Amino acid sequence: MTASAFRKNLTLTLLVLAALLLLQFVLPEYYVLMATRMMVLAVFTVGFNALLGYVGLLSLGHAMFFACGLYAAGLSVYHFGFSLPAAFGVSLIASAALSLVIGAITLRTIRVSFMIVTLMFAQVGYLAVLYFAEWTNGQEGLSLPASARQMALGPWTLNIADAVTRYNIALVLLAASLGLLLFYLKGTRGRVATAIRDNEGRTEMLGFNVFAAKLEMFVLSGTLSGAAGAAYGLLFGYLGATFASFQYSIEALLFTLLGGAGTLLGPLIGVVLMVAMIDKLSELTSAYFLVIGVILIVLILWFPKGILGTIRERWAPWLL
Amino acid sequence: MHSKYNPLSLSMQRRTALKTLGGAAIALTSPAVLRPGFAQDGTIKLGAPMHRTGIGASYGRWYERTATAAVKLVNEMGGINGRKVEMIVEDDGTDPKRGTEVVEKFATQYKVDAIFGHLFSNVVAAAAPRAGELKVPYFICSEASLLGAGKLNRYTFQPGITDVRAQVQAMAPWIGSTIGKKVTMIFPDYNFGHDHRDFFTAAIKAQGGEVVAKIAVPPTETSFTRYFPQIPPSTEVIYHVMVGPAVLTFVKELGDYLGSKRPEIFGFIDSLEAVNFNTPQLGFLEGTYFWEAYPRYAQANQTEFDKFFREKVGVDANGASIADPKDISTYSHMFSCWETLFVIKQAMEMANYRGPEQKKDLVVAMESMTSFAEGKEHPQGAKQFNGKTHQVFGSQNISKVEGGKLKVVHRTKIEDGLYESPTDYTKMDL
Amino acid sequence: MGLGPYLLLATLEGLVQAAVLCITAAGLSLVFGVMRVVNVAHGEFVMLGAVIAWYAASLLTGHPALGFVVALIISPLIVGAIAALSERLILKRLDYNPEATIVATIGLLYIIQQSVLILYGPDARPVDPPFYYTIRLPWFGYSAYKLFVIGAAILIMGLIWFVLQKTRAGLIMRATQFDRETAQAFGIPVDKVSAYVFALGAGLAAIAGILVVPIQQAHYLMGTDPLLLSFIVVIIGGLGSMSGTVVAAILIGLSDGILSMMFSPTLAKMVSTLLVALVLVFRPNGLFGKAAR
Amino acid sequence: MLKIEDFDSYYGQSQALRGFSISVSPGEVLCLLGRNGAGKTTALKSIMGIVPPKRGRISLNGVDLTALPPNRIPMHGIGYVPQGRRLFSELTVRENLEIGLMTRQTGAEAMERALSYFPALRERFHQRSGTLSGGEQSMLAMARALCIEPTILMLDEPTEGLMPSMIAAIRDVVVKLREEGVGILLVEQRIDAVLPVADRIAFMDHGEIKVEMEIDAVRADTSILKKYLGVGH
Amino acid sequence: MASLIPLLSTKNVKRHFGGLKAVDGIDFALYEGEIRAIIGPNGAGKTTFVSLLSGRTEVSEGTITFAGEDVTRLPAYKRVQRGIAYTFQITNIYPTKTAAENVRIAVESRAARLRDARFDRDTATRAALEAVGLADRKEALAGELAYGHQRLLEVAMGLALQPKLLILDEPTQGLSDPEIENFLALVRQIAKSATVLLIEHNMHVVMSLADRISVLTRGTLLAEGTPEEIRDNPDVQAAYLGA
Repeated sequence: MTASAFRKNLTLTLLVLAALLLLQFVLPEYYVLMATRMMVLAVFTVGFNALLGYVGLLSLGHAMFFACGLYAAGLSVYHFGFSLPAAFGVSLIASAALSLVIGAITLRTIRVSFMIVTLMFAQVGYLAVLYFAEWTNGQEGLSLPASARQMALGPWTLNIADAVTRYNIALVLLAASLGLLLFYLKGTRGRVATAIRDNEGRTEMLGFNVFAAKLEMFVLSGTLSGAAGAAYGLLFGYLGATFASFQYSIEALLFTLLGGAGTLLGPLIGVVLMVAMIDKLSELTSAYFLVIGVILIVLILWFPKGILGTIRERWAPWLL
Repeated sequence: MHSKYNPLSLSMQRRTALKTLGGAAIALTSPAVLRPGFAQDGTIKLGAPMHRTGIGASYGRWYERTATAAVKLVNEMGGINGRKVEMIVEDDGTDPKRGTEVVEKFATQYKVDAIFGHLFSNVVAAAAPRAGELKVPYFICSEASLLGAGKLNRYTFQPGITDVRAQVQAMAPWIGSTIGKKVTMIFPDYNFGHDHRDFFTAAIKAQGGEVVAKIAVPPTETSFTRYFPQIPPSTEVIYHVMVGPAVLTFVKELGDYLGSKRPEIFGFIDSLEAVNFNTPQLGFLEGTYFWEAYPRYAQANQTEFDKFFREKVGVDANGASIADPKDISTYSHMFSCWETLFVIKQAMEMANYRGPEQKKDLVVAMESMTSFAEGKEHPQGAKQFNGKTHQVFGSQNISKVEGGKLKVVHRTKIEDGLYESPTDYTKMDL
Repeated sequence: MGLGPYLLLATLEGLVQAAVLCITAAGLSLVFGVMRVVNVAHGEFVMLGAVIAWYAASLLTGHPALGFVVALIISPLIVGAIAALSERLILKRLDYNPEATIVATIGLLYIIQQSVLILYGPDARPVDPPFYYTIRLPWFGYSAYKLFVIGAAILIMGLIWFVLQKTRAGLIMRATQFDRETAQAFGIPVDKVSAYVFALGAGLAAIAGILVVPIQQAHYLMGTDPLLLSFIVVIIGGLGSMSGTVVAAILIGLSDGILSMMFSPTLAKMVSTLLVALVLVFRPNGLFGKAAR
Repeated sequence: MLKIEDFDSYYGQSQALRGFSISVSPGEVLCLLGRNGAGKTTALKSIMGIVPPKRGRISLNGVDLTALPPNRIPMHGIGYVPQGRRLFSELTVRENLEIGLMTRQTGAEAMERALSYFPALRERFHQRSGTLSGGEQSMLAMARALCIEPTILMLDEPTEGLMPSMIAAIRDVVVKLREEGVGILLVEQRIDAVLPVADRIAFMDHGEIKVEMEIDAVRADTSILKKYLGVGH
Repeated sequence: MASLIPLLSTKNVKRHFGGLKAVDGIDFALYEGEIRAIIGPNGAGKTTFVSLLSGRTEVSEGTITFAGEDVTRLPAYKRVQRGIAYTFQITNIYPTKTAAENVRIAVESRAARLRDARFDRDTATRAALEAVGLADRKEALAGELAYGHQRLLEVAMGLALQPKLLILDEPTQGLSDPEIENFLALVRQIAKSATVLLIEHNMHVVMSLADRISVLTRGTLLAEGTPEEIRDNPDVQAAYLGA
């Protein structure tokens, strides 16, 4: 990537983040809540896209990492009374460790096998949440008490159940994940990652340890997903098995495909459009997943590059 | 069984025919769905998150019908404090996460006055804390034993139906003294089933009985025969309580397995809610016992209130839809929606409730209630309300299957189910 | 109950499960073998079969066997037609690209499932078995219909074997499976073969759905379990290998029946899923599969 | 007569055939020679429609085959023995031959005639073709193509990796077929494999025919070899 | 020209695919600074043999030594890091990246090996592009380059690694005659700083470039010698032309 392209991407990202910062002053209450949820899901999707969009690995099991972060953070608060930052730290470590192990195993497979194996591991994760019900309270899940969602910050109390606080925490997390990915892509590692995506055999014959590079991105992706899960659990105060279900992995895929795989801001766009649409549709019909199905097929048939991917192809080749 | 779409119903009168249209039609065209902007000033808006889909769908459908009938009646009676009541329904997919989101949506987007209608305990457990945070009164129509255990909050009430703990406690003496003391329990392997397991084990022990086997079945299971060999030969009573789409399979396979040489069987009607008794494969249930909160079949001593309730909801004397006799209701649970709505009405009238800024008054009014008399508003029977635990207590029925129908053989007193709880939600901040 | 009868029951239950699984997985395996497409919507075809059986049973009053037989005839046809249509409209346009077809069949899964939700509703509805009889053994009773399912599965698998091995159509399918390009060079319209095979696979799933619905109930979410299990069977058996599929289905059916009597069923599912995932990682051709051609 | 005019074919971005034109008459053996990657196999695949040409025309005995889908081309009587034989290895010898019979609905006589060229195959009739020896596999691949009773037979390096006696046997069959009036398009890398049977030779390089000449002319002027194959003789 | 210790040597390497003996016991030595060509008829095992050298294929038997180190069991990417670069028989580039970006990835590999802060990646990229004459096309997408230029880009990527040994697998395949002439000059230039091993069918290229030629048939080494020796070797003529 040239320096000027990097500057353009950085500027665009900063503009979007600034817009999000201002948005909280104009949005009505419900939409602040929804936007918060969207930003957390966007972090999840950025993590998923890091793997799909930049190294070309399609995982069907990312709900596992989201749930790992969610439970690692939530359970350490619930059972051990960890402080919020400590719980968040635990979730990062846990999801990094999990993705390291899962990645080391699943990356031995390619293409369709990789998709199925990740799906199966995620299914095991989902069952594990149910099986260890003594800790997770199974399907019913756990609600974090209000007291656990506050922390002393010098003379003030930070209450992350508060709508505005929560919005800004989600915004910071989104900014951090976008920034992380942007700078990752700027450097050699990003170059190697996309090289693997475009031509794995060639990259290996240029002297790169392809497996290690893929594993590295897998861990980055899993950890970002885990961070999103932790944020979701702590900010919204509920831990449930539903977050580990197959459907969640599919949603990440859907958001990414819609926004544009391999684009920095695509995940955010995909999440915003899709979540808003689902919210409206659910007022009309219980069968709103029908629309998800249709969109998946339309995207894969006619717009495999998604919204930002198409824009990049037609008008803005500098887009990351 | 619960067919909603029946081509024959087209010939019936329009109103009933509309009622029997499929879930899609309800979902797509429900007049109960109001969007912001359509709501008139001065109406009382009630959010109704319903299990339209997911494993609670059979319940959700009848909950919605009952609630719709109750809202209609309230409006015919002049509304609440002269204000019209409007119900906004959204599907929660019987999913805790979606249930929580819907509660948020009711509270912040529709800005409803209160929320009611949740049944499944996992959904309640997830949604109640958010309702508390958002300070919106949240009325559950659930048997979950969460309130008494102190797990919920000041904004959550359970005024329509008795919780599992009280149900079990009230019936255990009868079971122990009448049908047997060695009990094998079969229950779904999640919190609702665990409540049954824990509370009944304690209750039967108090009667000098014991639970000889506890068979937990995953809620997603579709085939059950392989669990039955775990029933020990010493079993005198099989105690079953299953929910979800596979309940009928469960009962049928139990029948196949046991045949006529069966021990006594005591089941929670949950295992057969929305299921027609009149199929040859359920013949083995003849002579077995069921708990019913509210008898599905009109009894010989049917009250005028029960007649009234059945007529308004559109249910015949067999507990089936008047429009379609194959469409069996969830009679033993759905009355809770009806009664809850009238409790809300009563509390709002006590508080002279005018709008959302008076939510706290509504809560306080609720907590001041002590009892509800049997009547059109409370057709299931009289109830006691504990303002500290936000929990109601009523009578339970034990019915025997005779001639393919359920006949009540024992009705507990309200006092039988009362239990002490250290919980006092009135001490929590408003 | 003694150990003997206990094992007998477990075996019977296992065989019933294996029977249904065999038919479902055979369809999946055929589609993968000939088209190299992993059909994630396969379970939904099972569900569609069951739902259509319910419609047949409720529209045809009279003896339940009538509805059952009618369902056995029309259900595979309808489901096959839906499958063929989606093959033409979607999979063909994707040129059977393995990854893209997975995403597309996930979309198809949701479309079918949710359309059924709209048209049929969210309830689980029972269908009477064509006949009702309980075989009374000294230790327990067993539904004769379940034994019928085992018999029907043997018949159907025999039929599949016959078609594949002894008929022109089978020869064409096998030739297409081994070498699409050369098959074309000998006049085989591989394109049409794909559509037929996809329809056939879906039709088999529908038959499995009809067979299972008197045991379970027709429900719009019932497709998930058969999908996962038949994935497992097809992977263990070796992708695209029909005999491997049968062996694996019996193995999985029996072990699931027996294992879940001994362990917590959730734990049993966890362990078996994990083992299968590891099989795919370390023995990509399955336990009974041959090395890649 | 098979007539190819001006084929342009591509693999993705790169052009594999450039204005490729040939014709094969009944009872004639045309040999396509050229080094690896010259486009010989692509030429055959384009004729079969497997790699559809972007431009150009193909006709057989005056019937235009240009826009036909790949599976319709063999139905007009073009038999194909692909490079590496590509048998249906899990199918038996008999089943492989039956696939050939199905192409044009030719009957049992066609199989008999095909087998009469390769009697050794009869002993292996019910054996899985993947278990045959290399020579037997080559024979089966040819027999399979003969089952469609072709008017044109295309052979892509049929002698590759075979021992000399097998090569001779296959050469004999080619000669017999020529006598019966079948037009043969034979692709080879080695000149010695074709000298005894060829009527004409076309040298291919970079996806185009560089030179086409009668066999006598080739025999008379071996410098051609030097020029196009790069090694002296 | 050639030193006495081989840069690369193999001892009895074999590679079997099922029953097929693609490479069946080759003893081979390559000396620093030479240009070596490997020729042989189709299916002789040439590509398999260089795949064994580069590590893309694992040996069934035998040892491979490079610069005094046994590299038999090293994965491919580590051999590249030791200095064995490989360019592919079929054009193998990053089609959606620019030419400069293609080369830059190779440069990054070299930078990772050097760990030298002063190493200027941009300069190295430019140098490799200039060496093959693609400097003016550096911003073009590789997939949109003419075929001949793609082949040159392939070589530029190999060059950018600054390898000790550059393996070229049929580098002139598909090039036009003038392109081939430029290519010959390029390889001679490369040979000043690296040892070159090429598989080639074009005898003109082989004869004019190679210092020595190795001839393979049926997975074994048939002959080895100078171009003249090989040209006049009757065995080679028989194997090649079957005359």
